[in-house]
This record gives sequence, C-alpha cells and structure tokens, in this order.
Amino acid sequence: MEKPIPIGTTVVMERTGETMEEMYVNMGPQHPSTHGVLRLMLKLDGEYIIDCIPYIGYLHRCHEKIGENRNYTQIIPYTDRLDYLASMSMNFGYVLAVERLMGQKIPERAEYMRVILAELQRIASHLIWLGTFGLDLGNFTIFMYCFREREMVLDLFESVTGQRLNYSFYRIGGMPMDFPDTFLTDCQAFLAWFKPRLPEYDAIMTDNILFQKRVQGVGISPPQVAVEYGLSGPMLRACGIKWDLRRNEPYSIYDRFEFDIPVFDTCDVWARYMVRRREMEESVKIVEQALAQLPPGEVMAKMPKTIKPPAGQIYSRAESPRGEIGFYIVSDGSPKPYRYKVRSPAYVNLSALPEMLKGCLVADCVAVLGSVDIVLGEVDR
Amino acid sequence: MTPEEILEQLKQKFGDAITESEVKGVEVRLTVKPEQSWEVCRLVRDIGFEYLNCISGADWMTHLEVVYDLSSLQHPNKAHLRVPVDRDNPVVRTVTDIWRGANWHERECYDLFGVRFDGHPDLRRILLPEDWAGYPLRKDYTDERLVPYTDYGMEEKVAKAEGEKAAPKEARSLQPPTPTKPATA
Amino acid sequence: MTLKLGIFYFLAAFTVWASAVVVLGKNIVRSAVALIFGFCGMAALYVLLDAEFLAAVQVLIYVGGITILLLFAIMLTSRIGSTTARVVNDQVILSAIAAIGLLVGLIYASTSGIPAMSGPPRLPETAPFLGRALLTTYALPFEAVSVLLLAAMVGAIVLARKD
Amino acid sequence: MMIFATLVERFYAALAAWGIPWIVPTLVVMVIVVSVVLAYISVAAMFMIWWERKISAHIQVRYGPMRVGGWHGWAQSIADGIKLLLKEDLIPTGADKVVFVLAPMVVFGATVAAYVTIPWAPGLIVRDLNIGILYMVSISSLVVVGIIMAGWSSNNKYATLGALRSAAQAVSYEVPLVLSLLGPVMIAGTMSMGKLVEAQSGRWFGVLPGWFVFPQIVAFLTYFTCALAECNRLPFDIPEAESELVAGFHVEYSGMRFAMFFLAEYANMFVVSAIATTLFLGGWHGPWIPLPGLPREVAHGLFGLVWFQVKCYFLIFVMMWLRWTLARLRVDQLMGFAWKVLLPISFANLIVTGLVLILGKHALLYVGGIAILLLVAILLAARPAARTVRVGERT
Amino acid sequence: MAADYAYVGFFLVVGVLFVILNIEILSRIIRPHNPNPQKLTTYECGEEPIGIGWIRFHVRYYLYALVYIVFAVETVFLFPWAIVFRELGLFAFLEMMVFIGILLVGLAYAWKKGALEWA
Repeated sequence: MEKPIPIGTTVVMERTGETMEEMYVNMGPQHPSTHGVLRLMLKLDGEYIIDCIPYIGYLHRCHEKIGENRNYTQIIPYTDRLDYLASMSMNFGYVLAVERLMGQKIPERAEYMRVILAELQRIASHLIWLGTFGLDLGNFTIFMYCFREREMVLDLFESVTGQRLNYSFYRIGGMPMDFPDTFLTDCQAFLAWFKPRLPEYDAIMTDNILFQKRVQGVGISPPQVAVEYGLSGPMLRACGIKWDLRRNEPYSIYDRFEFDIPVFDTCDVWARYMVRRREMEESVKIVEQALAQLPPGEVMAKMPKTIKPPAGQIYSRAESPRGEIGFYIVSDGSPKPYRYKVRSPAYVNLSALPEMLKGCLVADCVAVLGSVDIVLGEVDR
Repeated sequence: MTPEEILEQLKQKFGDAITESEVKGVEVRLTVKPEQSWEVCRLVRDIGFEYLNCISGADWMTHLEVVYDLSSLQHPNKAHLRVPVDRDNPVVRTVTDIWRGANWHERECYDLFGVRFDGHPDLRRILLPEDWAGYPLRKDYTDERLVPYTDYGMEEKVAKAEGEKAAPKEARSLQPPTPTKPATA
Repeated sequence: MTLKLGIFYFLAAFTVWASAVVVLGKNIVRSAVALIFGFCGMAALYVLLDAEFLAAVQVLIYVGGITILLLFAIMLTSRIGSTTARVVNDQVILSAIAAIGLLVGLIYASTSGIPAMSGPPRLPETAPFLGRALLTTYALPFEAVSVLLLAAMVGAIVLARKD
Repeated sequence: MMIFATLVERFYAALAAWGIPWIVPTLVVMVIVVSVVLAYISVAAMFMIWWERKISAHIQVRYGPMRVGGWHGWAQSIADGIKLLLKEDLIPTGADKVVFVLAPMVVFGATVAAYVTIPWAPGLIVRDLNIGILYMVSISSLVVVGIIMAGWSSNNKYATLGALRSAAQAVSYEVPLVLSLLGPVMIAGTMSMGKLVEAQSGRWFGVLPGWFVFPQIVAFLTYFTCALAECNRLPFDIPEAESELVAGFHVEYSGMRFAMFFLAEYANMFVVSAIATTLFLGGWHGPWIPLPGLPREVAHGLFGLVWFQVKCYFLIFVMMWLRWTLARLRVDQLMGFAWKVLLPISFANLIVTGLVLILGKHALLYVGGIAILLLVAILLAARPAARTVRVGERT
Repeated sequence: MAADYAYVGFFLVVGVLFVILNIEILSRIIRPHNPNPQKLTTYECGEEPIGIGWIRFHVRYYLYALVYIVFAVETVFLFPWAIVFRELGLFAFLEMMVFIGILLVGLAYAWKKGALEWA
C-alpha cells in the first residue's frame, strides 16, 4: 500500500561525489533469504545499500487481541506460534510471567525439566539459525548437517511431548507430565553425539577463510547503538556487552548451573556467529548438569481449575534463543488477561537492521539479515 | 542506588508530574502526566535506565495508557512508567530521541491503539496494512470478521464442579457487543 | 570456389544488416547487441581470408571486451529503458560523402589490381608468422604498442576517476 | 582414431565415384558429427546434473534422488527434462522480447561451438584448429555476451544486477585465465589442441608422466580458479547467487528457455575441464594395452577416449565438491582476488616459465621448485589469517 | 584452413537450431499456454516492481572493463610470441619482458589509483 517512490531522483553521493540515480529494489516478501515474509525495500547505489526500509506484518494475526479473549491456560498454544523455532522458550517465558504475577512456586523437578527442555530448544534454534545462515552465504552443506542434529532434538521433544514443532508443553504451575523413562539415556546419547559435531561445523564454517571474509567487519552495530535500540540476546552479546538474563536476572533455577556467557566485541556478523556458536556449547553444559542433578518428585503444583491471577500487572522477561522475550500482562482478576502484550526479541533486533545495513553491499544484506536471526512469526505476532 | 532513592530523585525534580508512585521489589512504578513524560523519560534514562525494554499500550476505556518498561544493564533496578493519555486525542511526545529503539515500539502502539507520538520521524502503521481502519487493540474495536471467544460452557462446568454459583457469561462490560458469527463470515 | 563466394556474400550481407541495425536502431542496447553480431560476421570474413588468428582476436577483444565496455558505458550514461536514440544527426551529409568516397576508393582498389590488394601470400598458419614478424621486423612498433596501451590505461583511469 | 578419417575418406571417394558433388558427403559427415556431439552434450549434461545431485547428497549425509528409474534415481534428469519441456513459457510484458529470445541461443550456440576442437582421443577431434586454445577462449567470451543479453532483456533488477556482475566477473577473470594458458603454449610451441596433447607424451625425469601440470602447477591452479569463475560455480557464483539475487540473470526465464541455460552451464563445465585436461593433465595420455582382436590404433584410441573422460570428470567432480563445501564470495572480494592475486601470480608464472625455457630444458626442475615455493608461500599467507581472527573473544 | 571453420559455423548454427527446436517446436507442442497479466509481470519478490529494471550503473564496472581491454590486447600479442618463443630465444624473451614490464607499470598505476578497488 506504499506510495510509489518517484524514480529518477538525483542525489549527490557523499562517498564518491558522483551524481547518479537511486535504484529501489524490493527484497522480499517472496525472496529465498528473507527468512519468511519480510520485505525490505533497498535503496541502492550500484551494489551499495544507501538505505533500507523494512516492511513487516505479513504474518500479523493480532496475537495480543486473541490473548485478551482466551483464558490464561489457553494462551499457551498461541505462544508456540510466536517463535515457532523455539516454542519451548516462548512457553517458558509466558508461564514464567503468569507464575510471577500469581506468586506461584513450582516443584523442583518441573524446574529442571523446564531448563533442560529450554536449553535443548536453544540448541535446536541455534542449529536452524546456523544452517540457514550458511544457506544465505551459499554454503548448502552446513544446512543439512545442522538439520540432522536438529532432527535428533526434535525426536527427543517428540518423545516427551508428542509434538515436533509446537509443543505447548509448559503449564502454569509446572509441567503436565514427567519425562518418559527413555528420555535420560536418549538425551545423554544425543549430547554425546552432538559435542563432537561442533568441531565439524567449525571445519566447514568457522575456519573457512571464505566464510570469515564474508562475515568479518560486516553489519557493524556499535555497543552504543545496540543499547539504544534495545537489542538483546546474541545480538547484544556480540557487541561486547555481557548481558544474559539467565545470569543477570536469574529466573527458574539458572543460578544453580555453571556456564559461560560468550561475549565478542567485534560487533559484526562474525561476532554474532561466534556468540551463537559458543552458546550451543554452553547449553550442552547446562543440560548435562541439569540431567545429573535432576531430582525426583512431582512435576505439577496444586493449581486451581481456573487460573485467576490477582489484579495487577507485570512485565516479565526471559532469555529466549533470540534474546529477551518479555510478556506484559495486566490482570483484572478474571480468568482472561485484560491486556496481554509480547515484547518479541526479533522485532526489536530487526528494528536496528537499517542501521546495520547502511553502506553494505547487497550481498552483505543477506548476511546481516541472517545474523539478526529473525522469526517472522514472532516479529509480526 | 536503591529503587527508593531513584524514586526520591524523580519526585524531587518532577513532583507534580508524577501522580502515582510505588516501589515493588527492584521495580519503580510511576504514573506520569503526558505533558512531562518526555522530560521524565530523559531523566530516567540519565539515572541509568539506558535500556528500553518495551513500550506498550493499554486501553482502560476511560483513557489510553502508554507504558514504558525500562531497565539498566548496570544495576538490577527496573522502571515501569505509565502515561495516561486522552482517549479521543491521544498524543504523547515521542521518546525516539532518547532511545532510538523506541521507533518501532511507538509505531506499533500507534498502529494498534492509535496513540500519536508527537515528533516521531516515521509514524506509519507497522503491523497492519496502511489502509486498515480502526485500532484493533482498543476495547471497543469492532470488526465483523472478529469473533469474540466463547467458552462453550467450560467455565460454567468448572464453576459447578467447584460448587460455586455458575457465573453468567462474564459481565465484562468492556467486551465489544458484537454478535457471534461463524468464523467463515 | 563458388561456394566460398556464396558464403562470402551471405556473411557480408549478414554483417551489413547487423551494422545497419547498429546505426539505424532506435534502442541503444539493441544496437549494441546487433554490434555483437556485426563483429561476429567480421570475424567470419577474416576466416574466409585465412586470417583465423585475427578472427579469434576479433571475437575475444571486440565481442568479449569492447561490447561489454560499450554496454557498461550505455548503462552508465543514459536512461536506457524509455529513451530512444536519435538516428539522424547533423553530420549525416558529411558522413554520407565520406562513406561514398571510401566505397569508391575500395572498389577502385579491388578492381585495378593494386598489389597490396591482390591478397597476401597464403600462409599455413598466421599466428607464428605474426609472432616472428612482430619480434624481429617490427620490434620497435611492437614495443610502441605497449606504450600506447599504457597511455590508454592511464588515460582511462584519469578520466574515469576525477581525484 | 585415424580409422575415422580413413572411413570418411572412403565415403567421399565412394560418393565421388558415383558422380555426386562433394558437397553432399561433406554435409552428411557434418550432420553426423554435429548430431553425435549434441547427443553427447545432452547426455553428459543430464548425467552431470544427476551426478551433482548425488554428490551433493552424499556430502550432505543424505541420498539424493532415489526413485525415478530404479537404481539410485538414474532417470531423475530425464524426468526433470520432461518436466521443463512441459512448463509454460512466460516472457514478461516488460521484457525486450527479441533479445530475450536470442539470449539462450547465443549462450547455447557458443557452448556447442566450443566442442569443435576438443581432442577426445588420438586422432578423434572434430577439427584440430591451428589456433585451438585461443579459439576456445574467444568463443567462450560469447557466452558472457549471451548472459548480459539475458539479464538486460528481462527488465528485472535482479537480472540486471546478475548480468552486470557476470560481465564484470568474466572480464576480470579472463586475463589471468588466458595468461595461465600461455605457459603450456610456450612449452609446446603450438596452440593446436591436438599438438598440445601430443607434446605431453614424454616423461619428466623418466618417472612422472609428461603432463604440463607438473612444471605448470601454478598456472593450473590459476586456470582452475578462473575456470570456476567463468562457469559461475561456487565460490564464484555471484551472478546467479540465489540467496541474494534469487536466480540472477535468468530469473525471468522459465521452462525450456531456462533449461537451455542450465544445459549450457553444464556443457560449459565440461568444456573448461576439457581445456584443463588437454593443456595440463595430458589429455588422452595414460597407460594402455593393445586389446586382442582390435587394431593397435583402435585400442589406443579407446583407451585415450576413456582416459580423457576420466580426467575431465575428475575435474568436474572437484568443481562439484568445491561447490558443496565452500561459501560464496562477495563481489568486491571477487574482483580484488582476480586483479590483485591471480593476475600477479599468472604474470610471475609466465616470466618464470620463459626464463627457465631460455635457460634450458633441465631447468624445468627449478620451475617445479619455484612453483612449490610459491604454493607454500600462498598457503602460508593464507594460514595466519585463519588463526588471528579468533581474537576479540572476551568471555 | 578456412574449411576447418566451416565446422565452427556449422556448430554455431546447429546449436542455435537446437535451441529453437527445443523451445519453439518440441516444447511448444506439449506445453500449456495460459498467460495472464499477473503471470507476465516482472518478478520483484511478489511486489509491484518499482520503476523499470534497466538501471543506471556505477562507473566502477566501466573501469574494470577498461583495464580488461588493455590486458586483453596484451594477451593477444602474447599468443604469437608464446608460439615462436623457443625458436627466437633470448632476444624475443627480453623484448616481451619490456612489453610486459611497461604494462605492469600500468597495472601498478591502476592499483595505486584504486581503479581495482571496489569502492
């Protein structure tokens, strides 16, 4: 519905001093590397990007309006559809918000289950990111490798939840059922298989000089800009800011585990790549520790049939694979939230894209967009 | 700095602008008049809340509300600013010059609630198409395609099981009086 | 020989046609495309004259280099999509006179038996002959060519980058 | 295989005896030859497409086509071809129709013409042109022109970008490509493809086969890199980079028109491999034994044919292997690489080769030595970069 | 000699004919043909194209082509040299070194002036 931009506007280029016509190119919504239905309007000078205007909303389904018309438990499946590559993390963030609003404590074992599933989900999400990022840069093989491992995580999830993508497995007050008997051994087997795979990814991506040339010094967002834009997750940590909600605002039982927060300060696509790459190792560590400590017991707290949090409001946040997933919930004491708002990490991260793209080449656009790691389901809500 | 000290500092400077205030845990909760919201925001930023988490809107029927959730990367404190604005003429000064990331949050708030942000560089709809009419997250928003949710008697059953008086289909006056239509309409 | 002559006439007609499109075409990029075919026709004519080396060079430099340069130049300088080039310009009479003069001269030369036009000695291979000639008899002009090329490159860079 | 030449001569003689003008048998022979070559191109391209799918699949721990035709989906390419034949042909309204239609013809015609002087086996070459290698280079520059025509005529921004990238890439890589071909030409003193192969019949120091790849390893690697660029193969596939330009210059082409580009691309892969095989890998040379019941010459020819194919397809395999392992370069890096790395290297190689040839035959030893030194230097130059990048970590 | 090139011409013509046969004859018989304005629009990621696709381009492309032509002309001289190089010996070699040397000066100039930079 945009008004067409007149063609033939003559501008004087600052960089070269030459006068030439600007060119507008639509990238997306029907484009192989916009990771869904994102549309970027690129203003080009030859192959250089002068400006970039993102258009979003192609997947908008008024998630928040739906949320206001459902009761608290019924919202859980909708949160799956936010970030469909990290449904567990979305569930986690949501139930956390409601529990915080209610002041609800949940059983120990359920906490461990939540952490294990969320960290496995983080691995799966970073794997799919790594694969598609390779695809963006023209490396097809890493994609298949990552999907092979991701399938294993999905198999684990299937054994637990019966679902492969949209799990809806977290409940307000705990977990609906315990792990199946086979889970512990399966999970350990997966970790044992997965750990030696990471050096393989390094061999094909990290240590590949062509890959390094493509990502280093590209799409720079200085720490200042990152904070001003409110970037979160790996995007923020790639700017040298050691900020991870699992560590800085420990929720659930994250304070019980030993793990590093990978931080790189080159602020470019490479740093974002390295942060996510390292995070997979850290998630493996967390899962291993959680499996070792997993206590026996109940997985569901005693909850009323209809969940009615006391009147009040809360902004609750958690660390999803893409960054800070926040839920702003206003309760009026009824079974449905009066106001339900999602602060999605990819939405905020994406808003800084034009800033990062200025002066890049068209080819870099793909790399930078890939490094932001957007999921349109969450951006558009 | 404790949340109380922060609140004190804010109150000293903008005593009249802050109509309500509360400290909950590490969170400072304020209600600020829209005329001075920008100044308060800037002071809050200077105190150390350099990280804008989110700008949300809320419709309280009597008025709209713009909610700023802020936090800091240095100290554990959080801030929660609520700015009530007039429902018929919802205008509030933009904070994009304080936090650049406010851009999309404010566009979203404009898109879904119709709050106009004065001085915003590019106030367009963001999630909905440009030609969309109305602001969907306002409580009185109606649309023939929008089917209000019914519980299909679930709540009554639950209530009966619990031995309470079966609550009639929720007297939430805020519910838009839209006739139920099949979803395929 | 009649076959060769037939092929010559065919190729000549093709080249003339392509050249006519270059000159008369209204769309400037299409003119460039026609120029490619014209160059190819020229190369084929060289082959008919047993100058295969020259033919290959014609294709390599003119088709692979000059036309690409021309296309870049076209895309650099004008709005190619909508504009149509003016086909006739002010020098049309002057150039017509020059062209007709050249034609007359060529016809005269080819019919009057000037030794240079009667055809070169038949060589089994032109490339080694060319190499020997360039490196011995014409050594100095050959080196001069390199200076010319150098000047061309420097000039081009100076013109294209005003800094 | 001289036997073909003899056969053709007998055919001519027989028809001449019947009083039929010579043009008829000549045309008949031409038609037969071109049909055989076209059939080879089609079959080989289809095989390569299937092969590439299998190779990529096995590199990526999957199977690839398994259904069509039974054994390992061997008929997949045929099915694809039929599918493309059945696709609707669309020419966008905004396109320049004449140029749009002409473009695949130029690309495919030029590719087919390059097969004229490929030396398949001893004596088996369509025409051993005396400027053979120069002819190969110049005819393949026509392909670039076809690509520009396709990209420009589509009136599509992605296609135009792709075409311009392609042209810039082609002109940049053409120079080091041609320079790297000069090394073997200098050693052999000829440009004819057949004679170039024959010049490699000896042995280096009585041990190594007399292939030019040994003294000219630097030229070979330069050539192969440039050849990847000329074929738009990864890591140099920016003209059709699908994750950036969707499909580059042929984004508007559908159905059979697209198939022609696709076919030409694979046919071109074979051409550049054949050039590399001829100039560097000894062409048809290889161990052979006389087969019982066959004339010596025929047996030699058969072995030669097989050796040539084996070498070509090995190079093609390497191209595919690289494609499924590496990431894509960026356009500025690509140009920089051609002008600042490959061009100086190939000039250095040219000068060293000339120097050694002047100093004497034994000095070929030195060439090998210098080549290896150069290689080591390049590798050393590349390695520290791979390590130093890990700084910046701050955990 | 020239007769050899009859094959070249023939191959070119047959290559073109093969394309015509496939596209305009074989495929035309069996393929569907239902164009509509929507199908025939220019592809621009599912949006209405902004302006035309024929765009003005940057001078850096032109520079590469210029430098290329200079070097292409040079390589053309190198081929005859390479063939006769061994019979002519040292003198030819030195002569060519001078030739290449002068051009390398040009390359160095282009390099220094940034004509090889993509910026």
